Amino acid sequence: MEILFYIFSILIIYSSIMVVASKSPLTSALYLILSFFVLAGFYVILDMQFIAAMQILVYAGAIMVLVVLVIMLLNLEKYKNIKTDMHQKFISGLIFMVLFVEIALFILTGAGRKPTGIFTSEVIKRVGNTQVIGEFLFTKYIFPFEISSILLLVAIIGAYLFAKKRF
Amino acid sequence: MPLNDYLIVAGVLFTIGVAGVLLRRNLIVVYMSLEIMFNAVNLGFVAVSNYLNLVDGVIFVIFIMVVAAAEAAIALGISIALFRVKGTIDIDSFDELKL
Amino acid sequence: MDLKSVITWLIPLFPLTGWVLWGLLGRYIKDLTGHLASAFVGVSFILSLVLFYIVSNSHGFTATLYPWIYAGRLGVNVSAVIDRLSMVMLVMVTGVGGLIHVYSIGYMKGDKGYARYFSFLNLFVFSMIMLIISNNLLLLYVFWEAVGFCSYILIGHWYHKKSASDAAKKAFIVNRIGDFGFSVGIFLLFLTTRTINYESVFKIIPALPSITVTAIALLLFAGAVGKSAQFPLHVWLPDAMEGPTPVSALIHAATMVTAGVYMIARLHVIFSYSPVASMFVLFIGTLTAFLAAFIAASQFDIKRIIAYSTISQLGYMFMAVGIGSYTAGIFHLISHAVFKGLLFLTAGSVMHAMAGELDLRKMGGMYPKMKITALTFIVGALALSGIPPFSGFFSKDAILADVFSRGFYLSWIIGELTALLTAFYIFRLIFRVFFGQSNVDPKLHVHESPAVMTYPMVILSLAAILIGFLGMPPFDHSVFYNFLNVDFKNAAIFAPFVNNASWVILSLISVLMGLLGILAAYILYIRKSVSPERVKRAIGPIYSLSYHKVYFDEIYDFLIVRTVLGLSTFFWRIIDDAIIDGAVNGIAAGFAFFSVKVKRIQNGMLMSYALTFAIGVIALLFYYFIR
Amino acid sequence: MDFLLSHILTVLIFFPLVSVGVLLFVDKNNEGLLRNLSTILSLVEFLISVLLFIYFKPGTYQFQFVERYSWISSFGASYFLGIDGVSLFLIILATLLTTLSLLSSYRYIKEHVKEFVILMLILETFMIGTFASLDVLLFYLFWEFMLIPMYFIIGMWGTGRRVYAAVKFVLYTLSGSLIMLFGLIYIFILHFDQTGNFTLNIVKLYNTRIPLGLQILLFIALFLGFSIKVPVFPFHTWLPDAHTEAPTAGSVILAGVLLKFGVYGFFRFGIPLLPEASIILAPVIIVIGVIGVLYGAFVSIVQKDLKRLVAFSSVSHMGFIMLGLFAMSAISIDGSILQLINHGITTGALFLFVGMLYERAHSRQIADFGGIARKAPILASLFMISVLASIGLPGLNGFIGEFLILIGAFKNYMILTIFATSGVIFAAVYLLWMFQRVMFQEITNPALENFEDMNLREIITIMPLILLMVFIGFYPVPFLDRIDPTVVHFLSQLNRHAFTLGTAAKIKGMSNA
Repeated sequence: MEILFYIFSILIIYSSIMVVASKSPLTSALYLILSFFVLAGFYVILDMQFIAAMQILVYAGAIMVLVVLVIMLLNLEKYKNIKTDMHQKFISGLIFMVLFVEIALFILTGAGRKPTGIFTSEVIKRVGNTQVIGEFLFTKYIFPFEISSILLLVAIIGAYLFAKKRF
Repeated sequence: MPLNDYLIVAGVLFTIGVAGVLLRRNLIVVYMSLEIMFNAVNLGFVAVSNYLNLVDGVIFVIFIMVVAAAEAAIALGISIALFRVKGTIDIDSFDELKL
Repeated sequence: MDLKSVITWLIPLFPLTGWVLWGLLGRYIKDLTGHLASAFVGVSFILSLVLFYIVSNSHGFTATLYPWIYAGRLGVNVSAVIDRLSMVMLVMVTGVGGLIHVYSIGYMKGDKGYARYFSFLNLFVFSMIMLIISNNLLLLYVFWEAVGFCSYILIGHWYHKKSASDAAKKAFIVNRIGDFGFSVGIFLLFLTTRTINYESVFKIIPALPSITVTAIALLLFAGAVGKSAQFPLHVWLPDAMEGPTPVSALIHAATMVTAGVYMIARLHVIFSYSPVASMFVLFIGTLTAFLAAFIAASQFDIKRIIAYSTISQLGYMFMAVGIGSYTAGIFHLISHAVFKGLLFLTAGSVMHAMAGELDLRKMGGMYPKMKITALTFIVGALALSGIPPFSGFFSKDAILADVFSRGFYLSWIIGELTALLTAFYIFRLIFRVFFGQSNVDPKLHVHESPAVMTYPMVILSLAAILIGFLGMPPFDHSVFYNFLNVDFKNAAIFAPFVNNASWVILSLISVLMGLLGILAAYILYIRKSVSPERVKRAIGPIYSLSYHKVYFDEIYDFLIVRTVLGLSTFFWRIIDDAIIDGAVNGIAAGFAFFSVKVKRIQNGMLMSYALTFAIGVIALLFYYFIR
Repeated sequence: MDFLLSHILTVLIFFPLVSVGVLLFVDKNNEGLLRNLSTILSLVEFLISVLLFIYFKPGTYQFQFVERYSWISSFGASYFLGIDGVSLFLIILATLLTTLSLLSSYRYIKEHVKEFVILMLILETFMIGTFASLDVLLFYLFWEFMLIPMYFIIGMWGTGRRVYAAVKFVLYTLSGSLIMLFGLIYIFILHFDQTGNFTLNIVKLYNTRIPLGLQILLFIALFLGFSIKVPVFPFHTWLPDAHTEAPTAGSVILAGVLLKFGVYGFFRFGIPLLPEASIILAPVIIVIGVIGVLYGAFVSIVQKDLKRLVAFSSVSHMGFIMLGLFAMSAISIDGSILQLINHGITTGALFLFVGMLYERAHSRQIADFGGIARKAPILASLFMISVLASIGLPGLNGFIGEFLILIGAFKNYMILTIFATSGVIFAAVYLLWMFQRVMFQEITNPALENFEDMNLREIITIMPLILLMVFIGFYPVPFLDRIDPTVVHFLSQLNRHAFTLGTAAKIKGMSNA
């Protein structure tokens, strides 16, 4: 397990850096897909197979297809040379470092809370990943769930409006 | 694996995402960096949820995915619309918010 | 409610209904309005007579209709006080009012606002009735203003004329100035006595310190000064002659302007417990009586002359109530209502014949063409001049005799001088209108007025002859005195009416003054042995003082109107626009200036926004650590 | 019926919103249906509010029709509604004036009809909500929400410098309200410190004990919020602009209802929360009020624009109301509250008339008018009644209110009351002069030759107000019966709280007056 974790960690960090660093948007997109798959792997080792499946379906499947499609549609390959100036690089780098240090400190100094819930890995395995999530989703979180459907509807209409030729 | 290891990975991912947003001027890449930040947060949620033996964090991840999907549709729609108007997706060329 | 109360409330109900009916239906029933309106007032008159009969054979009473205002410690009912005083007034108002309604049918014929005219004339009668019978100061004040409002509407009846609408506005506002004092008087009264019911007030007044009573009385008197057009608020009444003549007769001679006198008589307890205030009333009355007669002597507008005469006669009434001779004041009020109403009606008849012409200089020699008018006019004039046996003699003489016998000799002398002037100006009017050579525009067809106008004049002139005998001297033994004086029994801090054997001599002096005035007018305008021009030159400045009405309008215009307008403009332009709004807009401009500087941050670059955002996150996390 | 009566305030508050829901389904081009439907729905709302009057028990100061549900329990906010004799009439006034202003807009509002009627109904919800809330948070939310529809009403359908006026209105009132919010929160926290539990229930907050110095500071904070809304003398300059540029319906609601919130705020919050400070600062406020009376009257005299004139006359009238409220005697407060209602009726009617004149002549300048009485006798007569009511002619409503205020205030503030009384003279000057120049004399402006008289719709719009003017003038007892117990209780509370100050004796003297 630990081996898997380290492999995944190195892979996801590498692919994320490549997303940011690649010149070509298409390359970035492909690296992003890779990172999504790796993340799904993380979910599996955290005993959340359902989320892993969702991750691959929604992110790697739906969203990235959309992104790649847009990149193709707009023929963005010819915009490879939108360069970042040094000034910007310097400030971003600085912020990157400071933010990282702060987040790391934040995590390391965070007060350790003890496990409180009843859904240990064993319970989840016994009951079934999907059933546990489904019960929560349709009981305790039913209201946000319904709202999110409205959000999606709005997004569909909004995307349609934006992509239309004339407003 | 201890919780902190997952969180450190999530933190690294998050900062990479931030750096991407700040560094890149290509709108699509900026959007992709945002997705990296989302993913970092998702990872953190699932890890903590696993550690605390709760399911609520996972539910949040689902909602974040919903939002991300909606956001993807809108963001890409806006990109297309902007591209149509400006002929470029260089972020610095979009300064209509200036007063 | 018993029968008496029902009758009491029916009296005002009829004119009130009339107001609503003619106001709503006037345009459909057209010419019938006048007759119906007169009939309504006639019914009120008959009911008043019935009530008069009931009251004169028994005691007065109070009739409550409904509770009106109850707030905190203040409780006011709509209720009526019916006693001999209010009955005398009621009969006079409905009687004279009814006659003037009838007269108006002829006078206002064909007028565009015929229905409106009668509607508001009815409302006026209603308000006047309520003013008379109200049993507390607040209700009195309500109808005090209501009659003022009717007067406003009726003066401005021909509102398309600027002069008429100006006059209406002036009347209302000048009255308001008086009413300002009146209302403060009510406040003070309520503050000290905790009630505004007449009966309760009268019980408490004797116990109050004299300074308070004086203050209350003077403030209330301010209202009377406004309403009864006394100096210095008399300026509205002459202008009010812009209204139709029957209105002048009813409102500005017979009834509304006498409300001030009635109010003092009604509140005689308050006034009689304040010698200072009463002296002041006497002073104002005397001054006004003389001043108005003085101005009247040189005017050329016949209605204005009679208007000044009204002011002057009201001055006499205030002299009477000022010395505590309330019965004499009311008696003069009644007889004045009759003969002054008569004078106005006849003046209206002249106007009617002359197609609205009012200037003395364009008249003359009209006696043969309109005999009824002329004769009734002369009756009225003789009554005004105080020639026996016309009513004015008895009533004015009662006042002057009382003033003399109570020792106010200066007032008496001025009063007698005024009587001389009175006789002079009214006979100057008669001689120049009805006699002498005619200056009438030959195109005008001068004619006698229709019967519907002459009958009221004849009835009033008969009344002007007969009514005086009710106060047959010596006044304190007369029918009227015995009838009415019981209502003033609580007033007695002044000496009662002095039965001075010298009343015969005093009467003779008065009559002599009247005759002298007539003689002077005769010499100047009929015999013409002395030319008026020569007299005018001889008394130069005095004449021009009189001719320009002692410059009151000019002084007020300069002192008050201009000051107020200037101050208003200053407040508006300087304080409001420049200072306050300047400060407000200045703050806004300051923000605008500041934001121009700040808006450079808002450069529209997405990256810089993201950068700021990231720095903010870092700062927040940093704060978390150092906390 | 029982359900309706026990939840009548909720129904009243949300019925307009439901109406908005109905109206949303109407095609925006179907203007006739929109207008008729919105008027009918607001009429239904008005009729429900009349039930309030019918079932209101007079003779008690207790809050009636109380509804209370927990809302945000973590800091004690609740959905707490209830009315007493004061808010009863203000709610009815709001529903009546909304109906009438919708009815009056048939001709005035030609564009964006749907948006207009919807905004009016939303505004109605907020107005009623503000009057009915007994919870500070709920009150404040409704109070601020009111600005939004009003902003759009002025900004979209106004005339001339309407955007300037709208922005000025919102910023002016908002800046005051925020300071007021600060004061209210401070009191809320003080109450927590003293009792250890969070509550926003206004009746409980009344019991907060606050040291005098702090009270005065807090009172100034609250004063700024409320007095801008009133408006009190130096803070009044938004009013003429907003009134002048707003459409008729906006002016009617603004003058008729929105101005009442300031005084209502003092009555419900300012004075009972901070009794000692109110008593100490009362003379100052009365001076300001009297200055407002005279100042508003003076400035009105020289106005050239009809709406500005009426607006400045509002400043004058609101000065009277402030005088009455802070004179703190039962009679004067009764008068103030009654005058609030009267001012809503009278000034509302005046604005309706100015609107009618504007619709016909397309001008508000006094100089452009003259001689209208002959062309439009009905308009002239009814306008005259409203003008006279505003002047305070006895027999009409304005007199009762002014008289009660002045007679009540006379004891403690004799000289100031006399000054205020003289404002009555100036009211006659500016209003009658205006009336003369508009209605009387000959027609000089050729544009007025075809001036139409009022049509049936306009008569129906104006008649309820005219009838109320006469009714209150002659029979104010049904109103005073309901106001008086509330006011007496208000004063007795003030008295109870004022012991610490040693001013109890003073208050006692006041309440006797």
